[in-house]
Amino acid sequence: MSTSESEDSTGLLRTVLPPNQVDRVFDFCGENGWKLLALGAVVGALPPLLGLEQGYYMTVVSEMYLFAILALSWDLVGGQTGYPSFGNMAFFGLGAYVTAILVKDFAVAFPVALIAAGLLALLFAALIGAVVLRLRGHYFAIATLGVLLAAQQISRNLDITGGASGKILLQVPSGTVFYYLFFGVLIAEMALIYYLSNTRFGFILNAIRDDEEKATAMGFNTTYYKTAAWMLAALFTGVAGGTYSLFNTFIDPQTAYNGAWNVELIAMALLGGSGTVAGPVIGAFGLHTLIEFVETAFVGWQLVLLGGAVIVTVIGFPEGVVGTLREYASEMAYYERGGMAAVDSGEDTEVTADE
Amino acid sequence: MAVTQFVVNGLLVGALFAAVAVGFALIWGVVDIINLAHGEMVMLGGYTSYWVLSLITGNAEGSPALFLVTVPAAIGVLYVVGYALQRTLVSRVIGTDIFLTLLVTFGISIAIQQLAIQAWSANPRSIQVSFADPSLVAAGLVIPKMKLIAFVGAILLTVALYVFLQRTRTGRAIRAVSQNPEAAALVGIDVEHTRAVTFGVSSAIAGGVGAFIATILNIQPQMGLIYTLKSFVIVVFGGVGSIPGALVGGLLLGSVEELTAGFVSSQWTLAVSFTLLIVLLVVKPNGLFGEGAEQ
Amino acid sequence: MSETTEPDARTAAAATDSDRAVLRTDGVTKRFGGLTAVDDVDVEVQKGEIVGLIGPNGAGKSTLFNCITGTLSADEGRVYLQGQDVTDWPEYKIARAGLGRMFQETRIFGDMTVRKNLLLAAQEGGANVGSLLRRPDDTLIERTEELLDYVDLGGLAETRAGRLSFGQQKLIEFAMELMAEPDLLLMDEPAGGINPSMLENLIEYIRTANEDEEATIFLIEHNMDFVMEIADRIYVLAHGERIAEGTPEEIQNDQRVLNAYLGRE
Amino acid sequence: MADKQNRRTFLRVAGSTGAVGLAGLAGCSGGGGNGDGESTDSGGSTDGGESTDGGTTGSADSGMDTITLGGSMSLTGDNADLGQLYKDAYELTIQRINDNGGVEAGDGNTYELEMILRDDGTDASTSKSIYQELIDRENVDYLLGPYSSTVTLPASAVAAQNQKPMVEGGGASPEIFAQGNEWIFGLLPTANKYAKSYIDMCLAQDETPESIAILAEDGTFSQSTAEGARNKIEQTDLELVVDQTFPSGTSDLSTNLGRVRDAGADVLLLCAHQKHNIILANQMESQGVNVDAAMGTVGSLNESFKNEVGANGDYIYGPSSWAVNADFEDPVYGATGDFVSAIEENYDYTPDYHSAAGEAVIMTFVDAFENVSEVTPTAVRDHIRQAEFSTVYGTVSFDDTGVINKNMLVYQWQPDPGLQITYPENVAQSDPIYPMPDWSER
Repeated sequence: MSTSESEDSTGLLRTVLPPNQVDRVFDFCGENGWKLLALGAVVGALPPLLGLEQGYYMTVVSEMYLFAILALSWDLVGGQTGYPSFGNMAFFGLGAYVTAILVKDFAVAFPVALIAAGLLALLFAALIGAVVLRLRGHYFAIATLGVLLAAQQISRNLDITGGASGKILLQVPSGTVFYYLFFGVLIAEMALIYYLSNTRFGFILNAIRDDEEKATAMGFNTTYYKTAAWMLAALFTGVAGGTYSLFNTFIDPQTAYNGAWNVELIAMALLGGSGTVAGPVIGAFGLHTLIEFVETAFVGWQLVLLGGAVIVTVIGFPEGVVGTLREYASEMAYYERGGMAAVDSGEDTEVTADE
Repeated sequence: MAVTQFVVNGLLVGALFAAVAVGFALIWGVVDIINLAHGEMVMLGGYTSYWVLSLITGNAEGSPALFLVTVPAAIGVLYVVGYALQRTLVSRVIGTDIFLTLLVTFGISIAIQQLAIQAWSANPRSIQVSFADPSLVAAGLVIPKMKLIAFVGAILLTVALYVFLQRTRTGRAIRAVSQNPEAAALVGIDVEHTRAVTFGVSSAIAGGVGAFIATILNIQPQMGLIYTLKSFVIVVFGGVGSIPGALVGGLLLGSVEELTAGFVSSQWTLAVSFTLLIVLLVVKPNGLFGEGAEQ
Repeated sequence: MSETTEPDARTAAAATDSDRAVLRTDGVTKRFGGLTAVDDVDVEVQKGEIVGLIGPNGAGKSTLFNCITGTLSADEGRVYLQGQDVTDWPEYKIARAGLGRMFQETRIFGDMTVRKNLLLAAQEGGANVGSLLRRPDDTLIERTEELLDYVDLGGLAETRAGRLSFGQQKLIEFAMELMAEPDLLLMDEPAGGINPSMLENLIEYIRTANEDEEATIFLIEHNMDFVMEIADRIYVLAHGERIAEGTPEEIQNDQRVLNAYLGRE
Repeated sequence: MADKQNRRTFLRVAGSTGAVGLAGLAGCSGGGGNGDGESTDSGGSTDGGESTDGGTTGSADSGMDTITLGGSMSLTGDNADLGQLYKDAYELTIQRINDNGGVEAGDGNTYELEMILRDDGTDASTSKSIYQELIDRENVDYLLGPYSSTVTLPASAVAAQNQKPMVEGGGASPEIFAQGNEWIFGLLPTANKYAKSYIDMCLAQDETPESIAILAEDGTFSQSTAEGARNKIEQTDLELVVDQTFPSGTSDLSTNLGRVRDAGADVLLLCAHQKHNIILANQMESQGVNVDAAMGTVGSLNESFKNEVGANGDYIYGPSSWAVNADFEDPVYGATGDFVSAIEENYDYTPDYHSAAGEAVIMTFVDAFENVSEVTPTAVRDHIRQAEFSTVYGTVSFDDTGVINKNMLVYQWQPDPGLQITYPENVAQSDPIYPMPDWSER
């Protein structure tokens, strides 16, 4: 499998960036997670105070936060629990429509509408989850996609959602409000998921991903935990959708239930490193920047390039940035700490034997 | 309009959906990959036929016989495309997490789609097949001749695939790989090659169907997604890896959609098929004809 | 056949007291289509015992286990755990009631660290939301260290469990069960697929756990040396039926058992 | 979380690393490319918004000041072909103006026009962020509208929020103009007028039709067209025998056409875009639907439509806000005929109303620049509201909501001379062939 060339290059990599150094960085991050998060919260809150004005750049950054929220929510179920959903945007759309309808047709205050959006998304997730979370793998992926498409079609056919025209919302708060709203939700979500990932609740989600039958055999009612994770993801996604409807000043079936975005989210979580807290956020920031850039620079070719980029990254770095680094770091640690029978192949060294 | 006419309309297009889905189901069953680029194979097949016909007649119009000559061309070209895609890209993610495979095939799907737009523009196109009298009218039913030809063509392609899998050496190798790749390798089957052949054959059939679709409906670079989605639904109806299941599933889906369009409104066809999909997934996850569940 | 064949003194006394049995099955039957995989089987495991379950391939051993754990639901008969009828309970609830299980193919959570695997296994606090949402406390973490040291895997707490060798994984799975402190532990072929020196260790660990921690164990095993050495009592299944029960010594001399293994009717 | 430094540098760094990888990719996949990339780069090359000029009026190298017009357009996606018509018309007109010495504005300066046109792939969200970016990063003050109502609607909201005038020739849904938005001006008659002339025409025939069928796509524009048609039908004696909505993704209209056939409708109206018009033409034949007249609202008049459907497209009607043989005065081209020949010469196709509307979009801005004492967005907007001037497209003036005062003409594909204006009578080139012959008689 591994050619001599690739061994050379890993050799070089080892000199430039020794695994134990990387490991040390991970340890540092692990020990100081809360401090880093707090630092991030402060740094992220600064730009508008330091003169980032409303407009294009603020919009781009706000959208980065938005995608980070969505990717992180996807990852809670897709990466942490092992249920890759192709229908997360259904919660987004629901939240967006609920907010838009409440604000525009019922003159409800924006914050109240936003809470309602989150809660309805949560409720919807509970109902849908009872059905689709009984499925696994490809079937789950398809069923969730089905939910998304059915939701889209229904909003297209109803009067209350404005049919195919959707809803226009011209009276909206300023860009700075949205900046902080998206950012606040993101930080809250990161904090919550980071916290959960160190509790037994978080462990159970990971256990469901790794081996759901074993988790059941250990006494965990997995339906209960995965539904809880799914609802939590829906809550954040719904709130993000609600915020987006006003941020975007309009909402229509195609925007609200955007299947392409759903794939983008997955790509983001994956590229950053799924099953981690930082990974999806890093992935969202990186990929969104790339998309913004490609959109303005390669007119007509942007989607070809995007398709190519997705293929290359998935084949080249299936573990994502964080996952690849972590694997690299722990490679060394394993030997140091008394691992045995390990074979160095320069890749994912799995030390298992068949019966 | 009569129920029978709705059902006839549904069966006529349903056979095309079925033939597309059969290949989709085969890849799913043998390579364990959901090929999100499967609809693009239909699109490429349609364009191949369109361009070959244009080359012959100058304007993508022709007699039924002339059109039928282009179908093997579409089949051949798409076999090569499918084989190459599997060999170069898809093979690299086999056996990894499912969302990796989904993302790779999705990437292929948008790349092909966008390249097609660059090459041929987003204009919808269609092949004009000339008949003296375009439709048969019998017992109050209207049956367009070209749709009938497409129907028969799609059924033939499906049956041909079935026979290929049951009777030929390569077909048996494909089934062996589908059941147990390790064991297949032990008995001397080139698993990688066999998987690529599976991809090629599946794409070829989709390509052949694409040619028919170009005559009775139309073709467009972005048409693929809807066929991929329909294939999903059909495979769920019929069960993974079951060719008779996919055939019945396709005919069923076509009928359900047309009945919905006829009695309710075509606005609701999508919502109805996907609701049905979810219900079926939960109630009968192995499809109406699927084999027993594996753990 | 085995080095230590002396019968355990406790066995005879405990076997009679069925009300205090940790596990008792009463006429459990499971059919798959026309095939009866488990046919009217009664077994009983007393507190502190190590009981073996043997039989030729296809005898219905794993099916019986699955009926006990609730993975499969028995067509007929009842299953009692600590005197409670758990026959119709869902699998997770039976597990929570004190039934632990180690799988034949060894199942741990490969993408989690060894420590997380163990912390997850701790049943303390159960599934109540408050404890699940709190970080694991220090006593639990100390306990994981203790158990890892016990199975000689002390340095590997932070390693991804999937990176360990098969034998190490088996030990982790065992440590996880000790962490859970189940009333009864079902082990499906614990000796399968591990090397002889590791087997020695495993026997040692199981025995210590049984003696020091009073672990009650019910195990399926093909390795006769192993089961004869470790079990207090043994049940023998063939064609889904219980054909013999007794101490290792009795079983070794039982003609029906020999017939079953040799394929004689 | 690590870097919250200047987003701009961050963007650029990330962008350039991305570009290296992507350039490699492009090398692999770019084999089939055509020269198209070159002409679209008017936007792409103006990278980074580096320019420090305070507004749209900056110094160009020639010493002449420039005014930048910016917009997004459907250059890829479903409507790419129509988008191209606008793009060509914009480019040619701007080039002509600059070649003639630029715009002599009311403030005494002469300006050269510059255009930034980006691709939105007919995606509303993309389009919206493009406008935001053009305004903030490229300092564009004057906006060219996108194509299609769904995209125009949100884009017009950006214009209003940023108080920049937007003139568009590609969005005709009345919703766009019903928002009380004072910054949007539309050059197409609103969708509800699309079917009006057609129905009037049918009613003016000797064999007066008694029933009508509507098949409408479920998009904003098509739904508005259908709504307009329903309102119109209510004022007549026509009976609405079929009224069906179908999803955009549908590519089979058999069942709906079967309904039309069985209901015996005299007149058929398809409110949809080109794709469905092609299906309509083909399936009317195969389903044996014989009506007296059939019209497709958008994309039924282009040559590409006729190429795809061949003889099946004969007798089909389509509405247009403009006639290729009209004769209106125009300050840049001279007259309509000159515009037509200029487009034919440069781009090898005959322009249709999209092209002419595109020309008028540019001319609306030019007219305003020439007539304001100070070139600012507000002054330009105020002037456009009360302007009245002539272009190749016809006389341009807007009502209170910002929509042009114009009615639709009706064209018909006739077997012999080809596309002919058939209504209203004062401009008609020939009489409509009504009723159209049954399929069996062709």
